[in-house]
Formats: sequence, structure tokens, C-alpha cells
Amino acid sequence: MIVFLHAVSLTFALSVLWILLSGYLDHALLLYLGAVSVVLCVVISWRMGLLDREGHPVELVFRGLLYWPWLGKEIVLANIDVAKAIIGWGGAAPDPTMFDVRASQKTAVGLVTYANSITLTPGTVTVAAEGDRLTIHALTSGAVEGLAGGEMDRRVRWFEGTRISDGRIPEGGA
Amino acid sequence: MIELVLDAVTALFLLAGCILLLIGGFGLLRLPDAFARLHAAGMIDTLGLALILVGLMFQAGLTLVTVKLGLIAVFVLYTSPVVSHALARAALAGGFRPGARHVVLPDPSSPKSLPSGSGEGRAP
Amino acid sequence: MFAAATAALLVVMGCALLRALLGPTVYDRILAMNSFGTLTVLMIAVLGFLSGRPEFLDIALVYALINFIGTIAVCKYVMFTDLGSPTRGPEWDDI
Amino acid sequence: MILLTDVILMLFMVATAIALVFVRNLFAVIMLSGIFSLTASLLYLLMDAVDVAFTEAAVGAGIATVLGLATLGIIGVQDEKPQQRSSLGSFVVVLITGIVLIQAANDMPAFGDPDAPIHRHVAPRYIEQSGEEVGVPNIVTSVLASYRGFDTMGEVMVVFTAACGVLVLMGRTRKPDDYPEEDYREDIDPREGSSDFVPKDDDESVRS
Repeated sequence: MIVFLHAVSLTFALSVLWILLSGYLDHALLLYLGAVSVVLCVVISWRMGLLDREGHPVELVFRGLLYWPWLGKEIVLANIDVAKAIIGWGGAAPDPTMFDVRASQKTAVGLVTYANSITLTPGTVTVAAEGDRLTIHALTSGAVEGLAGGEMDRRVRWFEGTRISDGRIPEGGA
Repeated sequence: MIELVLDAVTALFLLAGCILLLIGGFGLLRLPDAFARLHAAGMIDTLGLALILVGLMFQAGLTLVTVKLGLIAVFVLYTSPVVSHALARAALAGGFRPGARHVVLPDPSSPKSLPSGSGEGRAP
Repeated sequence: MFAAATAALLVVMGCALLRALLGPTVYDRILAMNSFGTLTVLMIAVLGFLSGRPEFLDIALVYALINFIGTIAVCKYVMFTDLGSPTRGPEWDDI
Repeated sequence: MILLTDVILMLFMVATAIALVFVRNLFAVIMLSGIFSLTASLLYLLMDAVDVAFTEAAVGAGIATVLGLATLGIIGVQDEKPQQRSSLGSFVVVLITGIVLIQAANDMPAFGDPDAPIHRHVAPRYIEQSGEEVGVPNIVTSVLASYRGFDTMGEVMVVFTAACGVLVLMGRTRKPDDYPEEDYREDIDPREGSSDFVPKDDDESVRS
């Protein structure tokens, strides 16, 4: 009953969000209204079929705790790179290029994570994603080299986990 | 004493964030076309925003304000790549061609063989 | 400290506004508006601390989400020139 | 510093407004009015009108932009060139109205004045007793939802009617050949009670 698990996790997340945003723990009326809102949201998501593992990948959180700090480090480095290119520090200059990379992820969540991680690091933007081929627009040559190294691709592949078989992307679909 | 340290840390983060934001804003004006400016906007959306929010978090201490600042950062960090991608895609679909060289990476399946420079196999 | 951050934010907002005024393409304007939105979120946060009442952050939260929806709607409009029908033809998926 | 921020934000608004007058591309107009709304919401925030700023950000910058785009989907992007005729008369009317408004604003109590008439009538009761009488921590909420409940209900009805009207108008964007009237009706059988509004697969003309 995987849907039930996702419903529980969504209920938990929404309740925590409500309490954090309202800040009133001892106010019966507000807690009651919050409970009604949460239940309504969960029921509507259930009816709309949003409670699948693509929309709400609970089981990836723990791997994410290791992946996101690495992504944060990459974002910091990429920001410095782009900032240098913009102000022309040390002869750096913007050098826009377009190129393709192949994404080796097997699940839709993994592919989306990879494409969004590429976009999130400044200097590279995923312009198009067709099948497993991502078209990238890069601002600096450093960004091109960083992506061509394939480190992010490997890490996202680890992040998605390979044991999950649903949501496969057809191989070589371009 | 601890107040002073927190103030100093906040000032440091805010200073770094403001410098990044200013460079990003400068990039919005200076870079040649919309695709290149996407990267400058990306700087504002990622590290500039994160640094300033983290700086404010040190000032807020362990309160709900910190949680809200964190939520803002998480929301923006989740949505900003989607926006950038949608914008780039819409621009490409609308027939806007970026002024960029096209580069073919050597072989995507064996990423070990890196190009030492960026200009490998350039196409017009 | 917060005053300096406010000043820097105002300058960057001016840059984004200038980009929105100058154009030249539609995409520059969308990008400028999106950046302006992010800067507004930051401005709300910093102003809350500047005036000593950081409880106003809820509106920054709302705005962070509204900005996303607005920009996606804009990009969808630019791609399909219509918000009603999901796709124009078989070659483009829904964004 | 707050005053300086006020002034600069107002300058942004003036620049945006002037650009709005001269730009002929309606898409750019929508983008600029979004920026205008954002600046306005910041100004409301600086004036401590948080609820107004909230509404301005959500409605002015969010929903109005989307509705404007939906309208563009119907009418196209390019505005017509205005006829070149003298608009001196309108300018004089605008000028006089502006002078009258500024004159009227001088008679109003100062911003934040505790002795202003509006702060002496019912506001003290709202501030002191709304917590016990209504039981909601937010005073603005208790005023809107309880003290002025009937008023708010009327407003909500007006807004709902307006939203329905807008949605009916927006529903006209579908091309007639995309959804043939007869086929479309047959696809949805209200007695089935399903939430499936997607046309059936055998109807290929819908998807083309």
C-alpha cells in the first residue's frame, strides 16, 4: 500500500508546515482549522492521483542528505566562476557555448534531479531534455569542463538508486 | 560577546551576498543575450539569495523566523531551475537563437577522456 | 548593516528594472521580472529586520511561490500563445 | 533609511509607469505592470499594511499577470498605433484632478497619527477585545471575518461572480475545430460521475 505511505508522509509534512507557519500550538480553533486544511489537501491530492513516488519521493530523502551538501559546494564554486566571468577577473570572460550531454539515470526522478542540478549551478542551464540527451547552454569554459567530467552524473545516479524499476526512461530515445 | 560574534557573522554573510547580487545585477545589464543573462539571474537566485537568508538566520536565532527563512530558501532553490529551464525552452521554441558556439564533447559514454581546453571539435 | 543590504538590493533592483525597460527581446523582460521577484522576496526579508519586526516573512513566502507560478504561466504563454489548451502540436510537451 | 527606500521605490514606480505609457508591445506591458505591482507591495509593506501587501503580491503580481496573459492569447500582442491627435484636453483634466487630489490629501490626518478619527471610533475595541470576543490571534482576520462578516461575504460573492465571468470568457480561447461541439458533449456524461474530463481515445480529431 505505497499510496497510503505517501499519504501519511504528505499529511505529516503539511501538518508540520502548518504549525511552523502559524506558530500557535495551544490555540484549539487554529489547530482544528489546520487539521481540516491538511485533510482536504491530502484527499484532493489522492483523488488527483498525485500521491505517487514521482511527486513525493520519500525514500530518497536520506540519500539526498548526502547529495545536497555536495550540490551546495558545486553551486558555490560555480557562482564564483560566473562572477569572475562577469566582472572579467583575471582575464576571464563570458564564452557562451551549447553542447549535449548524455544522462545515464534510469528513473524520471533521477533525470529531473540531474537536469535541475545542472540548471541550479550557475554557468550551465539545461535548455532541452529529449530522452537521455540534455542540451546545455554554458557561460564559461570552466562550467563545460566541470560537466564533462561526469561527476554530477555519477552522483545523481547514486542518488536515485538503481534498484527501482518503475518510471523507466526508454533507452536511446532522442 | 556572543551578540557581537553573531553580528559579525551576519555582516560577513550579508556582505558576500550583496557583492554577489551586485555582480549578478551587473551581469543582467552587461551580458550579451538572454541566454547568457540567465546565468546572471541564476547567481541572484542561488548563492546571492542563500547567503543573505543565511545571514539573516544568524540574526534571528533559533526562532520560527529562521524556519521561515529556510523555507523561503528551499522554495526558491526548488523553483528557480524550473523557471530557468522553462524560460530557456520557451526562448528556443520561440525561434530565439543564442549567440553561442556549438561544442561537441568527445564521447559522452566515456567521460574520462576530458577535453583539456574548451574548444574541442568546435562547430560553427 | 541591514541598511547597506537594503541599498545594495535597491541597486540590483534598479538593474533588473533597467533590463525590463530595455528589453530587447520578450525573454529579457521575463527574466528581469523573475529576478525582480526574487529580489523583492529578499527585500521583504531584509526590510523586516531593518524595521525590527521580522514577522512579516509570510508575505515573502507567498511571493516566492507566486513568482514561480507567474513565471511558469508566462513561459507557457510564450511557448503556446495560449493558456487554455495544454499543447499546440505533437512536437512540444506540456511545460 | 526607510524614507530613502520609500523615495527610491516610488522612483521605480514612476519609471515603470512612464515606460508603461510608451511601450507598444502588450506583453512588455504585462511584465512591467507585474514589476509595478511588486514595487507597490513593497511600499505597502513599508507602510505597515501587511495584509494589503499580501493581497497586492498575490493578486496584482500573480493572478493579474496570468489573466493578462490569457487575454493576450485572445487579442494578440501588438497594440495599435495611437491616432496622432492633440490630447491637451485630457492632460488638463488629469492635471486638475491631480491637483484636487493632492489638495484633498493635505486635509487628511498625518500618516500613523493616533488621533486620527479612524483610530478613535471602533479601532480601540478591535485591538483590545477582539482576542476574547472572536478568538483569532490576527486582528485583521477577526475584523474581516467576524465584525464585518456580512460585508466580507458580499465582497466574496462579488469576487466569485467576477471570477466565474472571467473563466467563462477565457473558455472561449479553444478553437472551434479543436473541440467539435457535438463530439465534446458526448464525451462527458455527467451521470457517470467520474472526474475524467479527458476526451476518449477513439476520438482522434480531438488530439490533432
